[in-house]
Amino acid sequence: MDALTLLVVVPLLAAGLLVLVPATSEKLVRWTAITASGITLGIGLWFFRMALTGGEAALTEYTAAIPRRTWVESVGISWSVGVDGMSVAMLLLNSLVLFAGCLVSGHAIQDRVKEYFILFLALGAGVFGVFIVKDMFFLYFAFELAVVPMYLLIGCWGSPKDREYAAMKLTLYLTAGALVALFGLLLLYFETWDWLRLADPEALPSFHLDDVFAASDDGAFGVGFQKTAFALLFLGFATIIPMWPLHTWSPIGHAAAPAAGSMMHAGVLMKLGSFAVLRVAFPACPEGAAYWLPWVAVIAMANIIYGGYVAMAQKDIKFVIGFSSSSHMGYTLLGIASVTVMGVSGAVFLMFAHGVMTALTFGLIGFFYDQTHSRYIPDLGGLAQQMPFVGTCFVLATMASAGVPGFANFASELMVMLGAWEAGYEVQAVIAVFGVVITAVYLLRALADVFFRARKERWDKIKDARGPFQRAPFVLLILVLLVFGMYPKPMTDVIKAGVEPIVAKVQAAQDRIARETGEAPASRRTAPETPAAPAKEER
Amino acid sequence: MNPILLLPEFVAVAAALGVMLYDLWLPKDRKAVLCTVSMVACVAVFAATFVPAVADGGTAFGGSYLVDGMALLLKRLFAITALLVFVMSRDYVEDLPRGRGEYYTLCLLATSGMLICASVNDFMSLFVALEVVTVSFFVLVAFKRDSTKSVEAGLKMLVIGSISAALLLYGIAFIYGATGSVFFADYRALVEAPDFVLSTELLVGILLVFLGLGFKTSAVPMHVWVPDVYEGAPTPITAFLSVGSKLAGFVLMLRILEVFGRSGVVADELTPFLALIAALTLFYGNLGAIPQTNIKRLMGYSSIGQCGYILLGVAAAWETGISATLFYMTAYVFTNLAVFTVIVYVARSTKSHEIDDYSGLARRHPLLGAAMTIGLLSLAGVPPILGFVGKFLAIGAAFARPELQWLVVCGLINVVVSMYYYLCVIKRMWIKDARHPADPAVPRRVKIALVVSMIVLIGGGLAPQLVEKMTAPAAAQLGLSKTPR
Amino acid sequence: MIAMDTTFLASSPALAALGEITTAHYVVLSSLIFAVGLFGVVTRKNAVVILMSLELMLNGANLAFVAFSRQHANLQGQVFVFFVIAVAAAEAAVALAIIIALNRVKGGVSLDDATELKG
Amino acid sequence: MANLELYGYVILFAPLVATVLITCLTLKHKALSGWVAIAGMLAALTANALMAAEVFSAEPGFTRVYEIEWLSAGSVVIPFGVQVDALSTLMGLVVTGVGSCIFIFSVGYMKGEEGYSRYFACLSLFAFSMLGIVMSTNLIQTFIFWELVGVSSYSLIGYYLEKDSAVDAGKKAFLTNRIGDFGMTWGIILLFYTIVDTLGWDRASFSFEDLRLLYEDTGAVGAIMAEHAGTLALATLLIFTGAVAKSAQVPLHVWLPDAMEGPTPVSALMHAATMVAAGVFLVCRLFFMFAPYPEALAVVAWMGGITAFLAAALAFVQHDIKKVLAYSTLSQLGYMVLALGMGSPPAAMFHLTTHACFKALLFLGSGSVIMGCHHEQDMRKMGGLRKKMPVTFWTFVIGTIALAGIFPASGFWSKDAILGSASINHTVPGATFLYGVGVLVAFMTAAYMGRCVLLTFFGKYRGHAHPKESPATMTGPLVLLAVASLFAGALSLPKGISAEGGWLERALVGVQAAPSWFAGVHEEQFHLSVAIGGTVAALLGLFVAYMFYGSRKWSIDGFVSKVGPLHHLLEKKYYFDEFYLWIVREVQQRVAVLSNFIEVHILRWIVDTIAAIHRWFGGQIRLLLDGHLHRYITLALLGVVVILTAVLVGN
Amino acid sequence: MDPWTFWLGGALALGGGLLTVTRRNAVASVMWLIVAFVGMSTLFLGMDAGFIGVIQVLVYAGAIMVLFLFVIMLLNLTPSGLLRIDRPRWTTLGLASAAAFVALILAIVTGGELWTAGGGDEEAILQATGRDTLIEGGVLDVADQLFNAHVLPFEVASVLLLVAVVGAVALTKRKL
Repeated sequence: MDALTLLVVVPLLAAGLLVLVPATSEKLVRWTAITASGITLGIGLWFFRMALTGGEAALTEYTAAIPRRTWVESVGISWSVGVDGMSVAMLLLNSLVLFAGCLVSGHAIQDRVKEYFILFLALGAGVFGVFIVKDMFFLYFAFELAVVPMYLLIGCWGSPKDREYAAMKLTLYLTAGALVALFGLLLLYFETWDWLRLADPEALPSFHLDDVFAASDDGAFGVGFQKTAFALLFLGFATIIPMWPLHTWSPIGHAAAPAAGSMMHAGVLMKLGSFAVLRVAFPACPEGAAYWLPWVAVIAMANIIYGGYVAMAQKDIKFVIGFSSSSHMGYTLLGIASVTVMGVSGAVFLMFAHGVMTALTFGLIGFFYDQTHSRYIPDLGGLAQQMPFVGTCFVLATMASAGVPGFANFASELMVMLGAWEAGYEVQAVIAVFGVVITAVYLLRALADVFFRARKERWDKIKDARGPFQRAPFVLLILVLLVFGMYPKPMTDVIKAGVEPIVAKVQAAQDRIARETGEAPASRRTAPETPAAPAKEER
Repeated sequence: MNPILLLPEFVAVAAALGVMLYDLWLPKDRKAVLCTVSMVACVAVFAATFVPAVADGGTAFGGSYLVDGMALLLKRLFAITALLVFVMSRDYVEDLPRGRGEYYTLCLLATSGMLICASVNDFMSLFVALEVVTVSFFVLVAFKRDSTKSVEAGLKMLVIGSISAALLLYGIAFIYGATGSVFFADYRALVEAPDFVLSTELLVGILLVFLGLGFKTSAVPMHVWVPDVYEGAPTPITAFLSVGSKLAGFVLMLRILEVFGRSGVVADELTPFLALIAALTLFYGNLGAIPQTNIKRLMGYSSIGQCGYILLGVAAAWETGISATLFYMTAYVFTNLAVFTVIVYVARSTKSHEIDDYSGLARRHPLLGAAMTIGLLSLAGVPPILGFVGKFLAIGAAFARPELQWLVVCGLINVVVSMYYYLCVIKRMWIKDARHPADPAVPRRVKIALVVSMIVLIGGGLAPQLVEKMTAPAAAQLGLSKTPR
Repeated sequence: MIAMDTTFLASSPALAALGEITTAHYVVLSSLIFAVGLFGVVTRKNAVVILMSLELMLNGANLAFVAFSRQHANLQGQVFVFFVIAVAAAEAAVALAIIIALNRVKGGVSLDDATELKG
Repeated sequence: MANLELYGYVILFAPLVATVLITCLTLKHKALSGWVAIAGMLAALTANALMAAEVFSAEPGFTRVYEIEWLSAGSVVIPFGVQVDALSTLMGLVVTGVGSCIFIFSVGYMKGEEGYSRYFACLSLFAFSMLGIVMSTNLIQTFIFWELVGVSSYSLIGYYLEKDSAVDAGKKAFLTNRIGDFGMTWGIILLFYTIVDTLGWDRASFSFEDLRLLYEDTGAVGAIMAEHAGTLALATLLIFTGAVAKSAQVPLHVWLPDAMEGPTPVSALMHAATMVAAGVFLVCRLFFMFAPYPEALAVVAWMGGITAFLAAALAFVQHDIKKVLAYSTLSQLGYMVLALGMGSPPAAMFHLTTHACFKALLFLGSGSVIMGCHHEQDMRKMGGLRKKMPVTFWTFVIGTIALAGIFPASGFWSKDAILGSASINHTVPGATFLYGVGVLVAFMTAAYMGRCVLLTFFGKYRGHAHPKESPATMTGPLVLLAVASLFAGALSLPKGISAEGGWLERALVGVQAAPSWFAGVHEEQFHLSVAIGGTVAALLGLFVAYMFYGSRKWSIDGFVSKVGPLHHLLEKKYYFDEFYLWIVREVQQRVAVLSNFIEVHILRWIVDTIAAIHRWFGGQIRLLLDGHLHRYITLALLGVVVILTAVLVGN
Repeated sequence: MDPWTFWLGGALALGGGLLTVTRRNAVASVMWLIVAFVGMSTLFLGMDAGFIGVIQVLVYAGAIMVLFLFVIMLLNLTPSGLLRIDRPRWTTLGLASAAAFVALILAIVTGGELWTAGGGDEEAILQATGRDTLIEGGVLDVADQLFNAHVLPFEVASVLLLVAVVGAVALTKRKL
């Protein structure tokens, strides 16, 4: 079994083992989960190392060596996995957050520990699945697998006030989004089948992305088709990004979830959408992407500015962070929309950085919320004095979120801005730069009101994170942020290598459109010369 | 003439007679033996389908009886259904004041009717076999004759059932009038003839037959009995009804689709018709389920909704669509029976079918909670559970036909709607605090059945090819179009 | 079997139209009988009468079968009617049993007695 | 010369290592933390001194750049490294030198504080950030450390994190700087892509050296100018916005007075000596960009002049000793910016250096006073400390003399250089007026500092504590800095006093000489008239202060009542804070509330309504089956008929 | 075909049916239903379906209707009127849908030529089916069919009757 499949199998297997473990031996349950997630972290790091030392070539080689395992032959489902630079970054992110989440949950979760970890690991497996599969069926499969455990995680272990509403909304919203994307995936699937049957009338259909891309490269997808398919895929996946105005599930979902739930949700789950867009929609429908992305760049502004201002009006710390996430995802959208190596790499890097940062933030909020049982900012205050360690970590997390250099977030946001400008989205880039100011406003306000100011007696009994186990997850995440923030080149090189071919495809489509319409492209990018087949005429 | 093909039916009927007679000798407190006998009979039926002479397929009774891949698959499913129904019936029947022997006898007779349904190859056998199932269920639904609800449910099912039987009959009459035969073999020859012209009479006949079968499958507009009857009937019977009876209806639908749908002309007429029904059924069932407070009633509406999804695959009417339908039906058997098993045993301790009484079930009884959760999620179509793959394949098959894409949109909308009400139940089980302190006592037999069901559901969800290897050849054997357009 | 001299009908065109009985006539008649049954089912609330109406509906179908049997000159339609009668008998037996049970628990056989299940 | 790279990185990273060590290891051991930080700083100082020895002995214009690739994507490469030249070495010396003093001072000043280790960690982090700016090779790297400086400033201003005022001041500082950073980021990107648009990707770079070479290439700049003259000017001014915020120029000056909420050594180090000077430093670094634009330089000059004057006026009405110094700092920064606008970066750097010494001295002196008075900062509750704290007093007086610009203290020379540059400038519109403002500010400086000294050290003690002299760790740095304040002027004695002119100017030739075709450059000359004018103004200022506060011959109350509205305006700090508060409360918060309204009452409502519609339909469908069998039958029949008709008619 | 039997039997069947569904007294309904069955039988006989015509009377009118009568007596039903029109909209709709059903069938039947063209003509039938004589549904003929071509449904019907027996017992027997 290849190491990629292991990433899915290990958490699932651990979840299966946990079913057999008696619910009373909580310690065993916790250790099983931590071990499993630790193994995935090891694999994640191993892949990262492979990407670092061998570059994209090593990843491609590794992917090529993995056979397609036929699953359901008649409809063309196969278990086939692969990595590129982009997914390596995401794998590392997920394994980090999963591991940290397990550690955080290790002491935070006291009720129904066994069920909790089963669901948590299933969620992790689902996310890994999305990041590695190259089969559209399993893409959707893993996507849903990642969404639904979230319902119970929020519902059972979330904060009692709004968990039912939040969990339901999140699950239904994301499922609806996934179904819209499914519509797009099926469009691709059947169009690909038509293409396959051109060569061989007896050909079976295939969900495999390589086949889809081959069809796309061959010009099997007409321009109109690509526009439709891309719109569907993007809308569907954008729900989970979450793109404005499809974001309303997200803040309340963050707010209601338990610490590790929020960590996974904000840290990883929200990245599935943008990842899937890059993984599927871009290479499959480059012309569609070229057509729609300018609009996305506009909507990204709504994300950044609107998200920021709504966050400013919040009184609940988790809502502040929740809306800040949706604001930050605006940068991801902008980076994706820029279709430049700089911008898209920045977007992926931001997905990584934001994932780690927000996991850290929610882990910390969860840590004090478990003791205060209040997220209402005016109730809190002066917590740094009872919990200096958590306070320090929170300051660091806030700084990372506010885009302070030294943290990976800064580098990635800078890349997005540069990329956006490179793509000719000058106005958007300036607004994005301004968004950083807004971010700082509400984050610093929240930080000050929660952790600083006069000590409050009602919180005197609160304890700081003690011992290596409570501190390890936070330290781990901070270190990651700092390391890649101080020296982002390793990460960006890995990501860049994965992003380049995808971007080249869409850029080629852009150039084609520009040639056809005779207009000079607004983008000032240096166009990589990659030959791509012209799109077929409208059928 | 090859009567050995009927071995499963023989076993079932013989077991029914045996149970009926054995009942006379058994003292009142030992009637549970009958359950064991019935379960053994089900296993025997299941085994009988693997006897080479049966498994090889063929026709009997001058072409009235046909064993092909689909028939075998369905027979196995019916055997499993009956087995699981008996598993959950045992304690339930022990609680009944009377008629235990008759209960098992009727169940076995209904099973035999279903087994025949899977194999019928002319309209006469179809009608009579179908009536065997229907009439058995009239009795079984009203079986708790002291309960007003049960009898009322029986009456309602009876009236709607008879009307639909009359419609079916009228449809058959039209088909007979248009073709001069009741044998499917003749129809196949007819529609495959190059000079075949579809007359309105024949079309109306086929449509009426589908509408009449809609009663069994709980498709709009013949679904009206479903919620009331599901609520009023004894719970194991509701389970049997929701799976066995429905699948019998669907296998007949598929059979008729196979017979007439091999002609493109007929298929072109049937597709919009089935799509319309599927859409109405989807919306009716799933929207109607939202405000329900009684779990059996909810499952009634859910059953209507599920019918809509199966119809989605039927409407697609090409090979993969039928394969998807069969897959869906297979998943549905395990899913729904797991859910109903839980319902039976929860009701034994709470004496209630209110959804609110499921509060805290996941904590109170993790096994029941897990089975119910997995079952409901499977119905909702969530990976990695078998139901998800079924739904995916059905939607995908319908999607393949551009004229059905609007129906796919309806299906997708209803995935979300259905997820809502299934999650509402799950919410109570997992999130709410228990209202009943009593822990349901679950015998080992049921535990095993539940665990096996869960393993099948999840294992099948992770490795759907295991199921697909059974459904795809069965669908391929029907000889429908291999490509969607 | 019943042979009557009908030649006189031919003497008048109007009567000739009456005299030319095609299968379609039977089918229309059958649908009318079917509809009468439906009418009964819809309008009556006595369960027994509803049952009778159902029998009428089945008879409507039977008529069509026999007419088609004659048209196609094969006996399948008639055999079918035989089975329909058997089914009707079985159904009637069970139906009456249910009605008796209903009468036992409700003290009446009106459909108004059976409205407990709803929603 | 190979060692230069090593020196550079040691300067840069030694404080960071100290930060990491303190955070990870010595949080619990307070004393150790302090010494680790000092060790880090001294290491940087040593390296810097060694570097200085090499750099200043090399030929003028000596520049070495050591870079690695920090990030690259597409055609954009962002490097990271150290740039070793006179400017960075000088600035580094200021930072490490003053910094070392202040670190040592802090050991005494912060004794017994709970967050002692945290304090030193943050202080070291600040040193790292500041040195990062100093050593930076490119715009992005500068921006990185620019922001980091803001962060460390935030953490130190808000050091007393249980105090609301401190927390809010930190926030204010951070956000005000963010606004500047916004402009700066925009400017950097705009600059980069403007070059890309005209000259292509090959010439575009973030590196100072590349940019400088580009600007020296008249053809290249001409090409840009031809197409994007306005854009380039805009980019330059946007980058200047960053400097405006960091160097607290009007209108982004509001954070600096509030920043005095931090511990006094912090005020001394960051908000007087080094961090606020970063803006000036940056403009020096990028002077070649400003030089081609007289308009840009005019903006800079006017901004400096206005700030110098407005801040000086505000210093008169302060009662908090640190606030007086804070406004004084603003005013002096205005001076430096004025010098930049007048086209004389060496003068600005000169004043920056001397100012760093004497302002740090003054702040530390005030810290000593505050500590002596048991954390009393209000000058009205001081007085007569001359006897009780003699060392502090004398050093403070030296600092005051230097600040007032009285011969021969360092301030005299540097201020003279600035006024001199203003007096001879012809390119800036209203240069003469600005020169007048400069002289006026010199007068005001002397006056308010006189007021400060008189109120603090003379007269009778008006407080309730028992002031006494501070310990040696505190007075030691005071003495050191006092010496430096007195003699730093020697760094750049102008032509006419010394033979070959200002050493500093010669060392910084690379900064100024870059755009050789720029006509506004002038040589530092000693102008007796300017020197006399400045000195007279200062002495006059001291005299006025004495009349009001020393001899009390003139009544301060009477004076105030005469200029009532003016006084009120000063007390309200020209209503800047009110204006910003109004923006925050009335504009920003309203937008936020409006957005939240949209979120809750429109977007969320839409989603919930969609759900509600489904539920409503569900309820209606449920009503269809009301239990009456007739209705069921009717429904079914109706369904059959409708469906059949639909299908048949549909054909 | 034979118009006399058609009109007579049709009138009996339809009239009997209408009266069945409109009588207040259930016993009267049964009686009228028997009349209708006799009419049906007439129709069958008119179409040479002797066996069916006979068992229509024997089984239906004779056995099943007697069962109905027994039950009505057993339940001691009081006369009930037409449905009380408490939801006129639904009743009207129900009636309308019944009428629409007939109209639909009528439209189909008259629209097509399958069952009208020479349908009544003996020669036409013979020509179309290629037979020498029209079929006669005598006992022997039907039995031949029943036990050869249609033995499977026949066997299944026995299961059905068994179901009915067991079911009726299970539902009604007092002591079980």
